[in-house]
Amino acid sequence: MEQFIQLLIGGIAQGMIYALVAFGYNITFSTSRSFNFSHGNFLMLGGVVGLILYINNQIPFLAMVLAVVLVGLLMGLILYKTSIEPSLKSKSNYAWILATLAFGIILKNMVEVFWSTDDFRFDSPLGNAPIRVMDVGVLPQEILIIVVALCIVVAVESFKKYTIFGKAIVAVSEDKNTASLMGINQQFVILFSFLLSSVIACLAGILVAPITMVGATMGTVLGVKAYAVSIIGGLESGYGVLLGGLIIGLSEAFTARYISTGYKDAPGFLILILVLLFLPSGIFGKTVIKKV
Amino acid sequence: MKTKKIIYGILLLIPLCLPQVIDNQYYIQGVFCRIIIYAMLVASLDLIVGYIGDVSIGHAGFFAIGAYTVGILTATQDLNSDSTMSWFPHLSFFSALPIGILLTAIAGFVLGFPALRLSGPYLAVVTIAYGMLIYTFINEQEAFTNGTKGISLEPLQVFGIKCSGSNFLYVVYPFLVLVMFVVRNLTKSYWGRAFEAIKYSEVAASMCGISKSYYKIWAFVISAGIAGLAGGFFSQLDAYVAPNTFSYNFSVEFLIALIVGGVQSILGNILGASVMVIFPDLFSNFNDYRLIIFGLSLLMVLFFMPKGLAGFVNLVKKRFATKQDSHHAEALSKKAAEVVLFDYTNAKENHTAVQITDLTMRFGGLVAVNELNMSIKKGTVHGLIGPNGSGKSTTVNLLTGIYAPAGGAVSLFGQSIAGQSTYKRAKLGIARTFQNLQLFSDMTALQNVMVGMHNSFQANLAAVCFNLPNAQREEKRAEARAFAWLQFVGLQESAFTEAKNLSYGQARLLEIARALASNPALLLLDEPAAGLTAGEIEKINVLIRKIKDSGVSVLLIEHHMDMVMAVSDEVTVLDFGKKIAEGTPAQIQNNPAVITAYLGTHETSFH
Amino acid sequence: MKKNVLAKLMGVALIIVTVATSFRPSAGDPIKVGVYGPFSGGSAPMGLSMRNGVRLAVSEINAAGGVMGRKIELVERDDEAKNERGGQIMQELLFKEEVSAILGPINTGVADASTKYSNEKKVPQIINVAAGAKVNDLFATTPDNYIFRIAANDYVQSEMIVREALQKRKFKKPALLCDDTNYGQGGRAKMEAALAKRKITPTSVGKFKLKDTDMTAQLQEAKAAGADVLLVYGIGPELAAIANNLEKIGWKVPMIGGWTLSMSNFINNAGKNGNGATMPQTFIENGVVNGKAAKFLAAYKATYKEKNIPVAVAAAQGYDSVYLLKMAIEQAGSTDGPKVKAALENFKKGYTGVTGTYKKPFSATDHEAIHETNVMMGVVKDGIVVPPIK
Amino acid sequence: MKVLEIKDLVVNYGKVTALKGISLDVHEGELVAVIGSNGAGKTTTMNTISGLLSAASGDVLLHGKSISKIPAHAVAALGISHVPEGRKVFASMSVKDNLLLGAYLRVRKGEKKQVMSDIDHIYTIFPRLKERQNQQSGTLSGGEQQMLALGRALVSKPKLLLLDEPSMGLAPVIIDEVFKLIESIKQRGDMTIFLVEQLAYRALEVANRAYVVEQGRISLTGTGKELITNPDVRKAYLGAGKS
Repeated sequence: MEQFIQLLIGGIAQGMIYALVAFGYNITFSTSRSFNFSHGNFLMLGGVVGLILYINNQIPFLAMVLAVVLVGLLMGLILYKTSIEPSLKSKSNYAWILATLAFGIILKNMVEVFWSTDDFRFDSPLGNAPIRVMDVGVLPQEILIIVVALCIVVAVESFKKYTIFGKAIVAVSEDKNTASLMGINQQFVILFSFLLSSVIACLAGILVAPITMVGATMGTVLGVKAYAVSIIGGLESGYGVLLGGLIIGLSEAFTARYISTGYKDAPGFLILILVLLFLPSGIFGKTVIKKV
Repeated sequence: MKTKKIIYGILLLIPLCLPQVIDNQYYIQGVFCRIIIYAMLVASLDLIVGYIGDVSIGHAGFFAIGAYTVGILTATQDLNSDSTMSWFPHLSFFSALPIGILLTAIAGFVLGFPALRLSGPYLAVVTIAYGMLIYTFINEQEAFTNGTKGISLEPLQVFGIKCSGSNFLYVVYPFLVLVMFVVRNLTKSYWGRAFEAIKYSEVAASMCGISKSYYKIWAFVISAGIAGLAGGFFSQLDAYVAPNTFSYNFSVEFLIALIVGGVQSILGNILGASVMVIFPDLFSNFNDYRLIIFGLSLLMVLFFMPKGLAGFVNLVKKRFATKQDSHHAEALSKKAAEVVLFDYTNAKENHTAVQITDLTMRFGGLVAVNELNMSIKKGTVHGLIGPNGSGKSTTVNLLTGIYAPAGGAVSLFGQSIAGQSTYKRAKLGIARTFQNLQLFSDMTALQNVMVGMHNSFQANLAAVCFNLPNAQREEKRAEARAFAWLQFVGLQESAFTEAKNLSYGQARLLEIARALASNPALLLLDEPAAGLTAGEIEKINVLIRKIKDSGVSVLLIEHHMDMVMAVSDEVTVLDFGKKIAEGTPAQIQNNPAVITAYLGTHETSFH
Repeated sequence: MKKNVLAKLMGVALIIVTVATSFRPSAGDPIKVGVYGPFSGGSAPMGLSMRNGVRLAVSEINAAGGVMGRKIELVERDDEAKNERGGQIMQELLFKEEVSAILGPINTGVADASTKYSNEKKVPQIINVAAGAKVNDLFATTPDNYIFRIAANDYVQSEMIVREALQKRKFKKPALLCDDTNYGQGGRAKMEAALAKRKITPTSVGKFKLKDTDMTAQLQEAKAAGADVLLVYGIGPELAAIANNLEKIGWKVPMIGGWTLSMSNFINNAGKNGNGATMPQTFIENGVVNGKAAKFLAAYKATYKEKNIPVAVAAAQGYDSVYLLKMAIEQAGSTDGPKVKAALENFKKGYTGVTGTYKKPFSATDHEAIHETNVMMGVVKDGIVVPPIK
Repeated sequence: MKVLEIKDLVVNYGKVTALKGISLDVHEGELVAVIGSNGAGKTTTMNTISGLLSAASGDVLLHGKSISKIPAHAVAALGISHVPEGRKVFASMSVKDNLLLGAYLRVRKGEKKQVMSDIDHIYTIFPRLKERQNQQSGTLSGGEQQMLALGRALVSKPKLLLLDEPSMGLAPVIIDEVFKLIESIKQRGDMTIFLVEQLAYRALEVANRAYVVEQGRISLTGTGKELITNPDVRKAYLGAGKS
């Protein structure tokens, strides 16, 4: 039983990490039909900046978080200006894929060249000692991840639901032209969604850092898995990423324990394929009827 | 023409002399052979990404199946003495290769099914998942694959002749030529046109009689098969296969290579593969900054050559193309003179072309078409009019099988067509044009019409791939016939213009030509005059009369009342999905219900 | 009609010819030595430490007048830990750069994909890190074997790990936990064999992927099977995740594993949870006794300004591989491949290097410099690796 | 005083020339209608005014200043509110949110309180919207959606209201209601209204003046009353016929 609960908590924490990263795809896809294929590298940058400031230079935790948010904003702006805006204007369907991939290659290798190729420890501000209840150990950071991931998703979704600018974002994702008739600047909304997505990625970077360690390659696998997670839930459904994250996170944990560690990833991907065969837009996705 | 072919044949042989010219294994085997193998994989990816229009990030999986099948089947125990492999069939390379292709093709067949329902980022993630599953399977099935340790292979020998090192070129190069030959023939045939048609507009493709499932799944099978072939050779490149080669990143790299090289182009495939192979070495002097520079170059290519390297080259080439096209057009017009249009056999002895009985369609709570009864007499033009949202287009979509009705029946020449899918109805003799143009925009006018003739092609896949004489003859006949159709609508001057470069009026005419090319018994014209000038509308009027005189029944939906009244034999008026009037044009014009529906209130109330 | 394809093919051929002719191998005084390994990506810390070790040795040698009066010129290539890049790079080094010898690589798969080229061209290659790569095994198929290694191979390591666990520390129920790379799975197979020799089967065999951070499931499986010692084979970051996860699930079990347990990214990331991890070492930074090693350490730290060498073993082996090569060339009096190979197989003088003293590092039938006698067990203690407490 | 003036407007839709040189003007407090059959260019005119489309040549002037190069969201900020063809309510959002978005710019300016009371006022005009204020607007009937679209435009307090085919797809009874409402907005006199409508007689009944467009050109113009009795209007719709 303890084992089961231990796996459950680990799976949930892992799932929430995926969900948080996946949420970044979700936000930009709904406004612009595109997303950052190098999202994982933005997460990595957040982790690296956090490590340099918080661990290496001992600046206060909150100041570091603020700095990481600023880095996220800056990177989001650069990404938007150099890759997204030109790609959305270009007629090629693949432009945004290639542009964001190229951006990620540059980012990752800049970090490798100008910083380090190594992986570094990032001490959790909550300490590394597990909390032990019965025979189940939980890292404080795992609880923090679950809480913060839920908070961010709920906060952003509430922001979209309850504030006027949030509603404008929903309006743009639903119908760009009509939204602009309301006086909503759709270009700015798209830029905003990329900024938000980048900031969340960078925050996710410092959030997962104590679990994953910090290094230039920390985001690669996360980025791909999170892509799957966002699709399972439905790319256009905010809360869908939470369910998608749980499905993948838990299926990994339980497969590794009860089936085979080597096949850990397989059930998650099988579920993904099966879900999409029956629900082509993901679990919470809206199926759009195309008019001829 | 003959001498040209011989010259090209000789040119094709030149790369085989390279090992004599450049006596350096690095360039021949390390670079050139690698480019050849990667180019085959990029070409296979191009079939999916460029022609079908789906993004695949899982082609490394197919590549892996090919490489591993050949690896397992040809491995020897000597070189893998410490392996966990328990099965060494010791096949020769060339008997293992077809098995690899077959297995990969089967894997492609399996991936084809999700591809029918999914698109965009949803399908892309399935391809990733698929690639990962293949990777995991190879990694874990140690009894077959030696797991992560990989399989070492003997250097390739054919009939006892050493084919590793520079000699490897003699083995792979002919296959590159073969693959490119097949891909070129396939993509330039009615198969390739079907692939592209599906990409631009599934509905228009199915109205041309193209079954999306059939062609899409075949595209995945063929693409996978080629990837398997490339993988088979890859296993011999370093005579070593290990699973970690075939990762997600590998798939991504090939996608990058394809886009950088330029889609839908054999030259692009080869250039993309070359970039992938040569770039790292070219930049090795930049040492650790190499990948940053690589990333920057990618962005540059994207912004300055949005169609890839090949697109850039094609721009230059296009300047020489015009003269050839005019020669070609001249030749075609000679042949087109002998073509007899309107030789359809679909029309049966029956006075009613279409009988619609109690047809009903609902969208949610909205009743778009409400118990509609209507019949179209053979060889007449039947107008269908009504204010916006009255259910005209829905009726057309019900007739063509794009929507399934909530109730009622439709029969064509006395035969029920209920439940038939769109492409089958097209085969039965229904053709249509679209209110919002659905042309295949990157194809020429001639090619668009040839897509319309899809059902007339009979050459099988093998004949098409190898451009056998029957396929060649058929293609040439079709070209002449398509040209004749263009002449019929007056577009012969624009035969080699891409559809996207036609004027709006020309595009409307082209849609009619494409619809006629399928030899329909019933032609549905959905607002053919929308957006046209008076002169252009007059042209279409003349055309409609000509079509009618040839015995084709026409259902005309139009807002230009002058036109409807001028060409229709009978007019049906819809409002809120219901038939509110039917009769001759003159009767309709004076029908009070019609006037109310159109102008708002009964006219007489103001008198 | 075929002309499109043809024109295109010709174009490519032309490009290649131009590229080919623009890179003439430069003939001249320096002795060219190729070095390849992962200098970017996840394995880069090992590759970069190795390269630093190699560069250090080369700069020392060149400063002292070179080899037979000729300077050594390094040709460095990043294989990105990709097998297929390894094959391509090796051909570039051999046929385009025409190097006299090759050092590296790090990854077992890269080595297995590429060593056949040095054998074919008869250019000696000294593998200085890849523990799982085939070296002596190659004699079976390539009697004229040009591949040498200065690194504790998997046989040596596995045997020492198992002996440490079963004989010295008297554990009864080992559980194996290895990463799913070539290196990890090679180690797994060799450890299983070493255990089988002692008629013991592991209680459980677990696996993990690179970049995995949650090892709970694997550890629970081992714990449920009643294991009393964990034998691990992987690289630093994931090994650290194991140590940290052990702490998380509250299971105190000793870890014994491959030399990679001494990587600084294990020691740093595992922190106090890494204490007690035991591994075979050819070089222990903090247990340096001989003068050569001390000099190396001082020079390394001065040159690269690193507090701790990220992967000290790789740096030390990289350093020694250069000196072994230098001695062999001097003894052969030539850079001719077969002659250098012969010299390597039959050293006249002994060599005292950073990793130890070798009287005769290689022989005609044994191309492994490092045997169990050259290896000691190291233990992680409070952030450093120390020699075992005597 | 001219609120809106269109000069020789030419608009291309890809390769289609949808407008072939249209000139018209709308004075303060007027209700001006543009009528014409489907595909004549009415909606194109509308979309060009509000900035969704850009003109190939010609100009659109608001109070004498050119707005033809200004993007849609900035045009909205100048006091133009456009009720698009087909209503285009934000289907996944509640009725209330749709109304709130109508006043997006006002809310951003900090007039939230005022907006809320204006929304309450809208509810008194359309009691059914109040009943359904928390319902997803995609589930409303066509008539209710049209009310919502109108309400959404009204809460922005526009100086110029653009109405594009308010009758489209609605049942005759509902159309009556919609036009009554347009009439009452006109009566209030605080808004200039520019109406595009297919149902000519309905539009002419409420319009001060009207223009008839045919194939991208203005073919007739006059006061609403003049045009109602003009037989050419009917011809523009049902064709000259063979007779």
